[in-house]
Amino acid sequence: MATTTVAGRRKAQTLPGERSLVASPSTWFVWAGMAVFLVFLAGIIVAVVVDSFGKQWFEGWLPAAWSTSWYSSAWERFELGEVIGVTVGVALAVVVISVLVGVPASYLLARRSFPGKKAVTALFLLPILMPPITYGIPLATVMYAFGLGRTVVAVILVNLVPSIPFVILTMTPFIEQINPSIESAARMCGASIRQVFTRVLAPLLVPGILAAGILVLVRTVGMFELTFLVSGPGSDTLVVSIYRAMTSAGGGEARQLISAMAVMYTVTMLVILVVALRFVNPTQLVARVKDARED
Amino acid sequence: MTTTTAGRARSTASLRHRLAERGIDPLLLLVLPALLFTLALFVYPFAYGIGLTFQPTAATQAQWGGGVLANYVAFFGDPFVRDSIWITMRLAVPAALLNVVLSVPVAMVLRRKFRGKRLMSSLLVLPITLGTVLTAQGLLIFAGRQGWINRFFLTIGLIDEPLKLVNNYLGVMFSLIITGFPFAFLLVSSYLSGIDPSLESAARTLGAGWWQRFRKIVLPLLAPGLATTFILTFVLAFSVFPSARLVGDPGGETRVMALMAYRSFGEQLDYPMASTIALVMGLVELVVVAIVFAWRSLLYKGSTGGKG
Amino acid sequence: MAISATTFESLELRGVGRSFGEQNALSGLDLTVRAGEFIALLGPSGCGKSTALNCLAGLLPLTHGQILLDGRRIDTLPSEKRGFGMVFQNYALFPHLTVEKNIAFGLQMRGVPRPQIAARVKEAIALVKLEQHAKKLPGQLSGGQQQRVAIARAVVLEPSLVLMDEPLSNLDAKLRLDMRTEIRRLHQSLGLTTIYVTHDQEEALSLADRLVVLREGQVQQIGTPDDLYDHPRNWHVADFMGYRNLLPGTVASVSGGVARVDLGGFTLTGVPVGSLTAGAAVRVAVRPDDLVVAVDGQLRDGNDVEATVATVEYHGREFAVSATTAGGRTVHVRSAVAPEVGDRVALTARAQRVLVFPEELTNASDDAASSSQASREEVPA
Amino acid sequence: MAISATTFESLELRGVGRSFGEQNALSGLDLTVRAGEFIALLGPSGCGKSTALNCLAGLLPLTHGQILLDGRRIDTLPSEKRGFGMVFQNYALFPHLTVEKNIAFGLQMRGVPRPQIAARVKEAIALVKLEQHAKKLPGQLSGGQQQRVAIARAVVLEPSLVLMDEPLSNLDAKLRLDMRTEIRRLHQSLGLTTIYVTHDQEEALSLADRLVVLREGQVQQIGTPDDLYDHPRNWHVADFMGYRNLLPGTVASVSGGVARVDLGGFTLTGVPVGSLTAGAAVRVAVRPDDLVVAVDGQLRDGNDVEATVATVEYHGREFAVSATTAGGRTVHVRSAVAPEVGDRVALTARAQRVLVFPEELTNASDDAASSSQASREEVPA
Amino acid sequence: PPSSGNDAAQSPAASGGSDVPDKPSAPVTLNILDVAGNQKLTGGMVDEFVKNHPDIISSVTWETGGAPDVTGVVKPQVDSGNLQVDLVLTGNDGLSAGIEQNLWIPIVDEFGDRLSNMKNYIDPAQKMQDLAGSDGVVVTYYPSGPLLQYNPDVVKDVPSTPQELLDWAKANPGKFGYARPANSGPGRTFLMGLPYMLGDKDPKDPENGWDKTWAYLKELGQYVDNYPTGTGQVITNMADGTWAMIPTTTGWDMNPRITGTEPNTIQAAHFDDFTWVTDAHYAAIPKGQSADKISAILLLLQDILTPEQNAKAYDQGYFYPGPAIEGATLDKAPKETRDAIKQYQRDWFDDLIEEMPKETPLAPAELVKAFDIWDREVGAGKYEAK
Ligand SMILES: Nc1ncnc2c1ncn2[C@@H]1O[C@H](COP(=O)(O)OP(=O)(O)OP(=O)(O)O)[C@@H](O)[C@H]1O
Ligand SMILES: Nc1ncnc2c1ncn2[C@@H]1O[C@H](COP(=O)(O)OP(=O)(O)OP(=O)(O)O)[C@@H](O)[C@H]1O
Ligand SMILES: [Mg+2]
Ligand SMILES: [Mg+2]
Repeated sequence: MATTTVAGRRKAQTLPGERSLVASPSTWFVWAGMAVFLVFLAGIIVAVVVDSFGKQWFEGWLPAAWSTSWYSSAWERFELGEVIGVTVGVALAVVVISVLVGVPASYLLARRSFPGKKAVTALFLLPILMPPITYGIPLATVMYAFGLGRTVVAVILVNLVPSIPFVILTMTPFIEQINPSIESAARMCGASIRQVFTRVLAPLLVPGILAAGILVLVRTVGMFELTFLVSGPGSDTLVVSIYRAMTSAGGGEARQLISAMAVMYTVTMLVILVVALRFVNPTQLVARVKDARED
Repeated sequence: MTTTTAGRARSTASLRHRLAERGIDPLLLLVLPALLFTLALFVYPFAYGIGLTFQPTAATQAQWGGGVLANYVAFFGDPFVRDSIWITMRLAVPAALLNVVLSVPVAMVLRRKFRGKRLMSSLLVLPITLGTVLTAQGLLIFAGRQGWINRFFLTIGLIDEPLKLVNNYLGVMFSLIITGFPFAFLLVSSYLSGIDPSLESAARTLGAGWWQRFRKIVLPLLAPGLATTFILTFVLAFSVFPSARLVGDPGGETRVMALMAYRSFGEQLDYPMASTIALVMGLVELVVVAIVFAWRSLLYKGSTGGKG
Repeated sequence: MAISATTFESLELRGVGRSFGEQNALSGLDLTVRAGEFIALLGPSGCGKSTALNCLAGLLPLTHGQILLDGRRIDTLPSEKRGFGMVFQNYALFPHLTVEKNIAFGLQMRGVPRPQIAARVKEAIALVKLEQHAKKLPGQLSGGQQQRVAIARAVVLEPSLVLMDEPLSNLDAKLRLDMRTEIRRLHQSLGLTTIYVTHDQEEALSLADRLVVLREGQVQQIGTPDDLYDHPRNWHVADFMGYRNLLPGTVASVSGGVARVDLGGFTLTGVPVGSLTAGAAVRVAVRPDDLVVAVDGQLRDGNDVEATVATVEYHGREFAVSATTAGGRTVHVRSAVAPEVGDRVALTARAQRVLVFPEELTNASDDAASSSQASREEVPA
Repeated sequence: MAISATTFESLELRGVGRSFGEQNALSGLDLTVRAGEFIALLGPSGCGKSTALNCLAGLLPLTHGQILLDGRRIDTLPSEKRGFGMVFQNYALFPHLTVEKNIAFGLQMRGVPRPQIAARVKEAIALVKLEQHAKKLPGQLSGGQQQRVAIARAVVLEPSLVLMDEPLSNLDAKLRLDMRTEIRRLHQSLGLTTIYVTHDQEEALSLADRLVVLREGQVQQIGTPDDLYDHPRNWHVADFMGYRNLLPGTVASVSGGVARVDLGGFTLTGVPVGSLTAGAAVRVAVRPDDLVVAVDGQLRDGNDVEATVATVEYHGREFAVSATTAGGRTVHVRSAVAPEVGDRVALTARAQRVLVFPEELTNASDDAASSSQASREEVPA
Repeated sequence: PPSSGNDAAQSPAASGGSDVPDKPSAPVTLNILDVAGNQKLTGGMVDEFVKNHPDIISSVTWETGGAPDVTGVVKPQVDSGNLQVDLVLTGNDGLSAGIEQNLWIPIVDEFGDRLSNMKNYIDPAQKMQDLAGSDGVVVTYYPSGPLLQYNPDVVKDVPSTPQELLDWAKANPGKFGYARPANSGPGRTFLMGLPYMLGDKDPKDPENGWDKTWAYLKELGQYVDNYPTGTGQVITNMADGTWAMIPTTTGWDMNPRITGTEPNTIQAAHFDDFTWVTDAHYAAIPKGQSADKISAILLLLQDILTPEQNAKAYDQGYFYPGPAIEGATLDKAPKETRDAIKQYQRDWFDDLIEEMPKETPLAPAELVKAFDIWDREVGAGKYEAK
């Protein structure tokens, strides 16, 4: 068979992906749904961005005049430079500590059965299921009682309350997927438990830790209730600042100012996330990174 | 060392070995930091919060009676408060369901290989960066009476009156979907990736069309994962607070439990009552979670033949 | 109504090929299958066996060629319309359905009436002897039993063609032997046309009417088992047919239908496959059981090698010996008596049993094999 | 410094046992291993082979018995202190480390100085012939190469004992053969004491100095390969030693060192193993290659069966035939010529080649085997 | 962060005022929590005090929040004896929340003699001080409302009585609205102003004396499409044309136009006959405060209550007029303020403030009751208060 005819026929024929796409109306339905979702999303984001740059925007498609003054005034009024620094610092600290404390615990839950394991698991589930308001105020009192009120330390500590269980719950299935005989192999090579952890498990868990870390990061940056109760000037995170701006003075700040702060919040979050996503694939955020790990 | 354990086959192993066999060994120390932390910073305050619910204010006691249980009597006796359970459920259950149901086909489509897949999935998970404030703000501006959506539809003559998309039930629903969908999508995608694609191939060679493959193979295998996803998105939706307040109708359709708790806490300064509402919130959540888990336990669960 | 194959006259593959991007996983496969035939596709990992099977099943669209069933093109039909049965490498049993329901699945999809389904499922279960396990879930079955469910699920539809993808590779040595006999029995009793993928030479030889040997997506040889066994067309096929000794060398002389090959330190005489001239790079292929330890210097056709015994393995009745020649080559030999490690022995082979192949294949060394394998693992099979 | 085993005088297992809750995965294992020996543990899936190995390695605490190395108890030592090497079934290579670093890992753990590590790793890599792949990650290697890394990683530590858990079970038929030779070579050249787990009879026979056959946690027989091959102690061991025909019957008569067994429709004469009396339930064991198709009615020892050919498999040179006797029994036979399916043939065997075992084992039928396998699959191996 | 100061020199004051020195032993730093938007009004005064008296207060940090945050923030600090907030500036609601939780030092009782300028309150401000009791000190005051704000493009016949407002809302459903009173100053002013206009039995008793008001609000509610939580959203609705009429106050009429969140084309009107429901901001000191800081705060407050300082409360019209002290006239305010006020104030404001009667708002406990009734019967629409 001559090459030319082969090439010709190859064109005429359908390739794997195409056929299924063309054939199924349901697929188009899904694509349409996604398009609507994305339009909504884009609309929301663009609207806020436009609003934050609008001097005044009462009616019409776009603001009558443009300005960046909302950003500068928000930045100065709320000392956002410092606030963003605190936010990033707190988020990183929470991620690091919750990983350090949570991963060993999830290792144990993944690998061992021991008396009371069910109870311990349930205990770790509760802080995620319970609304923070049920324990937030007494928790804040504890913080103040230890003289930690309004310190960055307190903000980190209260954020650890839901974060550690979160790390434990997301990491447990992850560790379960790692072949235990790899650990056995390390021990047969003479590695102590600590060495098994640092030399073998830790590198293997990196994708999972990153995934859990990112989710914790997102949750911490977005956590309002608990942070608010113990933070103060110098330890406010970005959400708390925005909240204070929205609710202060009875009526709250101008809409555009809030928009500007919301945009800065999102940009901060995006920057953090983009940096983190350089290391993980978004669809692998939750679990099962097995195939990636094996090669 | 030879020891005898009562009623069991004689074991010549050392005590250390036998304890280790039951899972008690020094490795248990690994769970200790997390456990201590949770006990100190969660259990203690949580117990305190529960204790608070049994210390009703004098006013509550006078009005509702019931002694130490006055808060609960008040909660369930006052339709204004009690109804918020229903109002919250009416929001959270459909929102969680919608998120789960919508993410299944999307995850299915995005499971295929095609160009731009990664971009697409990144776009879909983007909203987790937005935060509730920006979402609420955006919805108000974009979908409000004067927003671009209404303006567009009015301009092309599709409608005469602006649609009411925010400051009501719908607005909160939008916000819950925008913030909840990415989570549901992420979870469902990962569960889906655990289903061995060769099962679908097998079904194809047995003559099953796409719907039959989905209905008979994928769905039953995905169901336990969907239950977990439902629970997680439900928990997120159930404690909805800022969006109920900002884009909802907080006096009416979206007077959710979190708002009621906040009202007691911040406006009426009745902490015991606020704790009670929050605790009932947690209990209602646990009930729903228990129901879903009970249903889940009826399903097939086990290996889905996949990589996981 | 007994289960029996719905038959056809012939299944024709014309220049069937499939590429993934730049890579040709399979190319130019021409094959005509007669009804009732048992065809085995044989080749190393990553050679395109599964690709060929998936193309036939309709699970992968072709990129080249056509598939015709009795002259009618079927390669554009979706797999659910082709009416073939398939047994997957990992069984692909539906884990949430009982054995019974797994088997009934295909019948339900075809809208067979309920009582008829029950009858046919019962029959299929009896066929694979799983009566006691009908209500179990696949997870509760042993590997061999799962295998049988997969087969029953495929044959209950009375498919015109059954495709099997390494169905035995996950089983125990003993179980593998039993299941092989089972498959043979089913094929013979139902008259199913079968295409069977394997990388196990013995399995292919023992089961198939005809073998197709593949290498890097290219057909190497098609023929009956004894054809391939005795007359491999190139050294790659020979390798798969149990010619474990494949020694590279240079042709010293060709005369009288035999070639004398210089193997660096010693020479061997053998039958050239294809035309060879002196000086050509060749591979000399000898089966371990054709290379025997010379007793009392009793050489065959003057074909002998001096070597030092490196390892001796007991195989029950006979010994597998590996020995190192003067040039550092390792040769594998069978022996009835066990020599000592370190013994110097003379090995000898009949010239007709020695095949000389041109070194025409690209170097399929360790490296190439491993890199193709590594790349394979990145994509789902 | 060449890699060589650090030796010991003897390793003694005294009544070693391990239970999981109620279930005895292994019980009463008594075995003394001499330095340099190659011991194979053989048995079906779930019989406790891995359990035994893990107990030795210290990865599982014993529940019964002791392990002594030169008289010193070692069963209470943690595994990292025992100084054994282990090769795992799935290799268990560290996926994030290169071949080199995988092999160096154990040396680093023992605090061996850096230059010395480099030298020994290089030597070990040369030993398993992976020089070109030293910098690759395990995921980039083929199965056989990974296998060799796993072996190198274990032997570089010069362990006094190497434990191998079905190291070849994941490999291709051809590769399996090559790796077997490799392991044999390593064992012989390094003088490593090795305990090797497998469910492949051929593998065990070809590699081991002594075999331990297990069944449901119980030792069935310990002996040299030819011992077991020719004198299995019970039919379970025989089953594993290739006596594929295991026909239940009743003893008709015992006389002159042979027993005549009624097999329902035909009788066979064989050598009784253990004391048997007339009327005892027995299993008659014959190897397929000991049961030959009688040519021209030429019977051996008057031992013959009439049967109908059911399947014929080509094995290159010879044919594997299964035939059905009058009583509906299936027997497996080897034959040099291919009979037609449906032919009636007479099969014959030498009486010394037929073993008669008491049916003393509990019924290890399909059911028992499958349920033990199913339960096994719920726990990680 | 500034030192929390729990060293020996700054040990907590005992109940008697005698332990508190006239002047702090060393300059202190102050953390001020503003939950009323009061920083806009008093920020300048504090800055000036700090500038002039570095020996008393070395520096000041501000933090802001909403009235409901008072307890969330201050209570854990008071309970644990570890104060991070030194001075709270709050409205009536936050002040009473703190009183309920027993958070405040009774300044007036203990240190009234050091705050002699409190004698110079203008009359309605004095009434606000009386309402607060001993735990807070009025720093700024305004008569508030209720007034109406409307979009002249839509509203042609401006209502001048509640009935006319109702009729207009009925004719233009969805075009009038106000925020949930619990979260909105104008909302609660409207709520508290209605009983006077409608002639209810007891304008200070929402439970029993507001029959007409509740009936009126329920009927009006049929034409209101939703009640936002916060005045911000109300202003946005007004600015973008979603609504055409809202209740307002002097400050809320001026400030959004000055800051540009509302177009200056928006007009204001007043009912023909109404009573101002006044409003004020208070300063309060959390319990457990050190003697030095109390001393500094007292000096600061005394200074704020001088006419020269208090005049800064005119600010940007947010609390128009703002000062609580006799003689704190507009001409004492900074020039920017004077210009803004001149441009944006309605020319009828000053006369109307002179003319119309003024009443203090509801006492906090009554106010909570009113909010509760409003939430149940107006906001949610169907729940009878028990
Ligand atoms: N979906 C795919 N995308 C890209 N390449 C693929 C894909 N599937 C298979 N290949 C490539 O095609 C070649 C043939 O693969 P195939 O699965 O047919 O091998 P095989 O002969 O079945 O091997 P094995 O015995 O390991 O199953 C391999 O080199 C593989 O890398
Ligand atoms: N952790 C465990 N808990 C409970 N039972 C176990 C555990 N590990 C093994 N078993 C049981 O012990 C028995 C022996 O298991 P083992 O893994 O030693 O079998 P094996 O001979 O290695 O089988 P295979 O050839 O399949 O690897 C099995 O019946 C298994 O069910
Ligand atoms: Mg394949
Ligand atoms: Mg095992």
